[in-house]
Amino acid sequence: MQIETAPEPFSVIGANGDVGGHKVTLSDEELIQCYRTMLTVRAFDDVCMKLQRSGRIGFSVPNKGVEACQVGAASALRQSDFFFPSYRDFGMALYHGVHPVEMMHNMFGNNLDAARGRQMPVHFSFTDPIKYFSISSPIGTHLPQAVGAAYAHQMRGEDNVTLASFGDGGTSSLGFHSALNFAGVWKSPVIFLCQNNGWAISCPSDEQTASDGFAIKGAAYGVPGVTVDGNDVLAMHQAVSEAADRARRGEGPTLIEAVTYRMGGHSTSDDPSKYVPKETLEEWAEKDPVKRFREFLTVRGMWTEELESEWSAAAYEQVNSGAKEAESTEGPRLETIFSDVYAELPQHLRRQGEAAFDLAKRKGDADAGGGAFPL
Amino acid sequence: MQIETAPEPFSVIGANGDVGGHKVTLSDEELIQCYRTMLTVRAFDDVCMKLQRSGRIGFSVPNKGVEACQVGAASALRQSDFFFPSYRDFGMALYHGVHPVEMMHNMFGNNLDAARGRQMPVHFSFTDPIKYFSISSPIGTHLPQAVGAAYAHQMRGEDNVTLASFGDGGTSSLGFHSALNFAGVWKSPVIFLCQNNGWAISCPSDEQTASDGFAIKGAAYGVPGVTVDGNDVLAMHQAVSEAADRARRGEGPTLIEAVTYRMGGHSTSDDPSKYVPKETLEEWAEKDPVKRFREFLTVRGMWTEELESEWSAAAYEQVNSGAKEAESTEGPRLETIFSDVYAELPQHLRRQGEAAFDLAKRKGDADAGGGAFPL
Amino acid sequence: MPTLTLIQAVNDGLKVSMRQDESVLVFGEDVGPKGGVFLATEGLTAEFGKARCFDTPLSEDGIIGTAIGMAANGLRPVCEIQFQDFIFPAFDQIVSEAAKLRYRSGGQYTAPMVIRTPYGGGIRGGLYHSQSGEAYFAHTAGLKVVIPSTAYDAKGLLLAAIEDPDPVLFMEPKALYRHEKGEVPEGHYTVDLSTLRTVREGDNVTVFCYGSMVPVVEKAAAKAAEQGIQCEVVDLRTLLPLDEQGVLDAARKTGRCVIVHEAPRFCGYGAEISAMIAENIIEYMEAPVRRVTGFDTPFPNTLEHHYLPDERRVLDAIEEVARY
Amino acid sequence: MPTLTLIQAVNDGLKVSMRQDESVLVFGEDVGPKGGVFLATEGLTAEFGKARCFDTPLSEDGIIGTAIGMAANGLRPVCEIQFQDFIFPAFDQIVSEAAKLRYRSGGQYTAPMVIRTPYGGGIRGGLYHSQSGEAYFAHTAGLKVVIPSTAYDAKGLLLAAIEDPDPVLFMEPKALYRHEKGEVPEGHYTVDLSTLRTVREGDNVTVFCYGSMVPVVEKAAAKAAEQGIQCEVVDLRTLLPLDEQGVLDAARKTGRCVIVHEAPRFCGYGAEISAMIAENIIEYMEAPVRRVTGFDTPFPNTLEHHYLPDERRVLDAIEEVARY
Ligand SMILES: Cc1ncc(C[n+]2csc(CCOP(=O)(O)OP(=O)(O)O)c2C)c(N)n1
Ligand SMILES: Cc1ncc(C[n+]2csc(CCOP(=O)(O)OP(=O)(O)O)c2C)c(N)n1
Ligand SMILES: [Mg+2]
Ligand SMILES: [Mg+2]
Repeated sequence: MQIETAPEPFSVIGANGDVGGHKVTLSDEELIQCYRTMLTVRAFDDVCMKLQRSGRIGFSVPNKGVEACQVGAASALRQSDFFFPSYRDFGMALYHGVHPVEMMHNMFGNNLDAARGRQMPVHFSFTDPIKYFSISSPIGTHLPQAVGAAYAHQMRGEDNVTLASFGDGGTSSLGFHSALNFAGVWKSPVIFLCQNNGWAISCPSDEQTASDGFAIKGAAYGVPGVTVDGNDVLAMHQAVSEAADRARRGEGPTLIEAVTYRMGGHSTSDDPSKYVPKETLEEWAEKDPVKRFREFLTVRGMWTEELESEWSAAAYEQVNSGAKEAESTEGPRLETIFSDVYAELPQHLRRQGEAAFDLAKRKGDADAGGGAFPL
Repeated sequence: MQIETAPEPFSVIGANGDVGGHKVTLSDEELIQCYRTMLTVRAFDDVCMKLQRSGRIGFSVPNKGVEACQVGAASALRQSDFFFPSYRDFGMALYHGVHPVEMMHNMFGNNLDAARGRQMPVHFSFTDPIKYFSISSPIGTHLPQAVGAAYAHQMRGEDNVTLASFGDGGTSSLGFHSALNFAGVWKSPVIFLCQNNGWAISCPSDEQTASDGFAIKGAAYGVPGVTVDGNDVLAMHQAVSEAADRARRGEGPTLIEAVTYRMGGHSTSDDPSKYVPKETLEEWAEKDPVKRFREFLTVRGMWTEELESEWSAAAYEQVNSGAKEAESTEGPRLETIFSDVYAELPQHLRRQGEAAFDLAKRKGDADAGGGAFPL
Repeated sequence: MPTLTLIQAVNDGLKVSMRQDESVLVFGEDVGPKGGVFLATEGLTAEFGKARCFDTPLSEDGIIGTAIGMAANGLRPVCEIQFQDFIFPAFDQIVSEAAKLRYRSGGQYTAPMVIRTPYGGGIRGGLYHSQSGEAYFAHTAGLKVVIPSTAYDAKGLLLAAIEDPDPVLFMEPKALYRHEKGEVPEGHYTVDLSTLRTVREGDNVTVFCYGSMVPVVEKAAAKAAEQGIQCEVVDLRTLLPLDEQGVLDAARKTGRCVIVHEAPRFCGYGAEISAMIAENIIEYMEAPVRRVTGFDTPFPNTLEHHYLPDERRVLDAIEEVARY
Repeated sequence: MPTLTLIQAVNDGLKVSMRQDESVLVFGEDVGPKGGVFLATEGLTAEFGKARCFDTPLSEDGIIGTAIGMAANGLRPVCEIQFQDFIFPAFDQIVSEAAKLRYRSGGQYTAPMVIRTPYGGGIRGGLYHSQSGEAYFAHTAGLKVVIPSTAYDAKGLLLAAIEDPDPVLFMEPKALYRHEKGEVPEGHYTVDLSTLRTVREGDNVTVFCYGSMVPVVEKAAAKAAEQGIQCEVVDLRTLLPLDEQGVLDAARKTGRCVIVHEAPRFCGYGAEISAMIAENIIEYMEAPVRRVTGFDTPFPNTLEHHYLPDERRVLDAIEEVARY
């Protein structure tokens, strides 16, 4: 085998929105859906940052700058496919029709959150309209799980694919190694999407590994690797489409490195000014994925200032009303500490729950509600 | 970067013992030392198998077929270098002057074993005349440790290198991934020696990974990879010498895949006839590393039947007398269960040790010796 | 009814399960053509094909990580970790992932799966082929921990574990693989998880044990009976979730308790049983609650017979609490 | 003497150690220029250079694995695991390797190293930024487990840990990082490992605690005193090897014991303390031995205030055993 990493990441949208000889396979409707989803990601991100700064939610993870990776990838997949996202993948859910209010329930950790507020914000879990696997904080653990889920598809003869999304830092995790190795041997229908956004918190991607980029890591597992311009939504769409086609044809997994940049801090707890060089940030601001896509749409005659205002207002309206609704939704009840540990409540958890319930009532705590321990 | 795996493993000794244009850098004395060490490995292996079959030791690990990897590698390194061996590396210790009796103390798990019989057989540990790191059963854990040891050499400005030896199966371990990644980033003076002997117990190496051989895995970490004929002791010597030179010059780690074959079972607990194809075994018997080296020596006029008998008899004599001595050495004393858990014996272990001691004496057990608990 | 060894019962349980539910599959290192290093999976690849019983690369993280994904996507994986000592590379997948998936997704995603693994000493395996790590897992909410001690229970508990909606760590006492034999019904049956087994009834001393220590305790109890000390011997079988009420009832019955396991004492599983007693029924105790356990050291090889609790050590403790 | 927060004391301890011993080095994720996510390592790269304080790739296995090799080859690594929740990928390196190296090599190779890691709840970190995993490690022979609760102890114990010949897991109560302040001597001093700290003396009830629970217990004890219940409050500080005699003496002093930790109860560290009492001095106990702990569930986010033992829960237990 002979491996070459592309000297330049694969891209479709060129200077001034031109696609050169590339064919655009998305319909106009889909193109608009991509763009509007990117705007919604941006609105969601922006609103969450403000909610966090004003103390109304505890935490968020900036998604600014990586919208094209998320949305381009999602647009290449079907609702019956299985997503194993990272915490920085708002757009994958939004593209496929998860309503911002559902995500806001999680951001506020209320009782309508799938996880009943047990997880930190940005740790979503959805089953409808897409299988968007419950996000976990430990880096890389979901990667072999994605391979396992794909095995179930293979065994049942379904042609669904599994998308596993992770960061440059994630490639150093144990899960990356076992997942790619198993997927290579099993020829798993999995797309490994490495979003190289320049940083793992404060560790720059070139101190994360000495390899020549991240796509080349596929060679260690017999998994083809491709490098894609992650700020180009159409390039992302095409790369993921091709990988999905290969996977559905039974030809196995692909590793995609999407080269992009994290335009905010790692999270709301992080101060990136301590380590991110200002010039690099400015350079990447020029390459903004929304702007890039807008240029393309403009060339196509699909974008105007008026449309932008309308779409943006609609996005903010959806997100803000979602936030409002989530904020006014009641918090999780005390019994949610004890439920869902097992399918059935065991003896010892019943006793602990009853004791907690009695104490909360004695303290006049509203979380306990009235009556007896309901489990 | 452009990566190519050698279409054919690098080899030196050709048909009929000819080295073609290759230069032999080992002195005649060293060549003989290599050969005699290989004979000693074979004798040690043979004797251990017999000791196990007759129930005098509990376990062994066949080393037959992989002698050239061990000895070729060891011959390229200095006594001040640091070895992180696997359980199938008898020859590395023997080449550098560890006496068979020292190894036999471990095989018998007696009181002169460095580990006082706490470990299973073949889990050696030596500090003199070489640093041969204590072998552990979990696969791959020693690899990041080797990188850490190398960091200490770097930090102190010493030009020692570290050799980390492991199998084809070991490349799937977590330790492999973290070790190569850290070594790539740190430019560690480490030689990663992957002995691809065809099997990880019953898993053939081509089901271990879908990559095109094992050397290519280095590409994932920016670590150059080379493929070497592992049954050719001179090729092994040269590859490891070059890697060591690079490392000493501060140019970082190398991954060497040594292509060889395990000519016995995985261990004395394994029945390879259930899964190893007979034809493959016969093919590899033809490529026997001792025979191969012998042909080279013969061409050089350094080998005769008489010398062989003499050397072989000496090897057996050393090994057999070592076994005899080890077998008649007393077993570990009861207190060795409690010592070396910590540098100092804590309260609770003193109490447990005293109780165990009292019980053993009550039962008339000799392991306790006389008197009070001596710790 | 056929008489099977404990390991044959495991093998039979796997076959019964795979025959009746095609979503059940078995994988791990060397479980395919070789049939596993202890032959627990012998014949499975031949009967069910390579898609349902196969070898994996050498990565416990990969084995358990992929099993979680399979389970979350409708399969019922039963994976094997060759020795419990080698489960630690997958500790993160077990503790952070399998155990917490239902909780963190509000039941949207779950991990109904079984991890089978041989544990314990007695085969001269030294530090890394002898450990008893049950306490690491029993401290992990969301996980179930099951340890059989008879052939009958091995099959019945294994089938119950495979059918359970939650992840189960199924630890098999390798010392009993071939030494423990018993009648095992053909076909399908289950033994309920979280139920105790009373091995022997008695009014003087209650002995709690599980897995490999059960036969040791039985022998000690028989010796104790010769001296007129009647032991209630309880095999815990499911360590998590434990039938705590059953444990307390059995402890209260005699007011004199001994707990036996081969794992190290400090923060071992026995501590929980003892603490439970001290917390709930201390007023019924007529003697110290004694633990007979492995020492707080790594597991030694040559001297494993001193390390492992034997009949003598158990009997000493029984006599001591009986006479207290 | 300067007044420092607990985290400043940690930072100071690292600096003092690195100044006096050039074999000490600090590494982990984001510990370099960023100074760690909690700023424990702030200023170290600037003062000691990149070779002695640096960031690593995202691999806990790599961090701890390389630390073992450094330690075995003459360095004194002090590595950081960003949150204790993320230590599990390195569980194998800790349990199989660091803890067993001295034993398995008869002392030929050893691993004198420190693993620092913040643990526990109170910062709204949910499932994976809040866990208290001490019991997993305290069950591991060969390891030392240390948890400070004051700024003074944080520095003194850390220096002792770095100078210790064995591997030490140093768990820092992140809830106290900025809330706990105290006078901390400049320069070098140590607090001996395996010694207890009597936080408060009293004759009625003994309360054992450590880390983040110490201030909670102190407040509850103050409230109890208002009712005439005098508590002996003991901060365990070193969980392994524990000063068992000291624990038993303190327990016997009052005959009424409460154990408090935020980790889950089942097989938690408190079980060992309780079992030790039930095994050795049950005849002195005048009340059940009560545990006040986190629940046997994963760690919830929104409701963490219910999960964490608070003053009220501790006081309830104190009152109950006092009045028993
Ligand atoms: C196993 C583990 N170690 C450490 C952390 C702490 N941590 C959270 S995110 C992160 C960096 C991840 O970087 P990358 O994979 O590039 O993803 P990005 O945040 O850039 O999207 C780290 C170190 C973690 N969550 N899990
Ligand atoms: C982490 C771990 N998992 C499983 C095992 C059981 N085991 C021992 S050796 C071995 C195969 C190793 O194969 P390879 O690395 O190729 O080395 P070889 O035995 O061929 O020299 C396995 C699976 C182990 N020792 N450690
Ligand atoms: Mg990143
Ligand atoms: Mg091999």
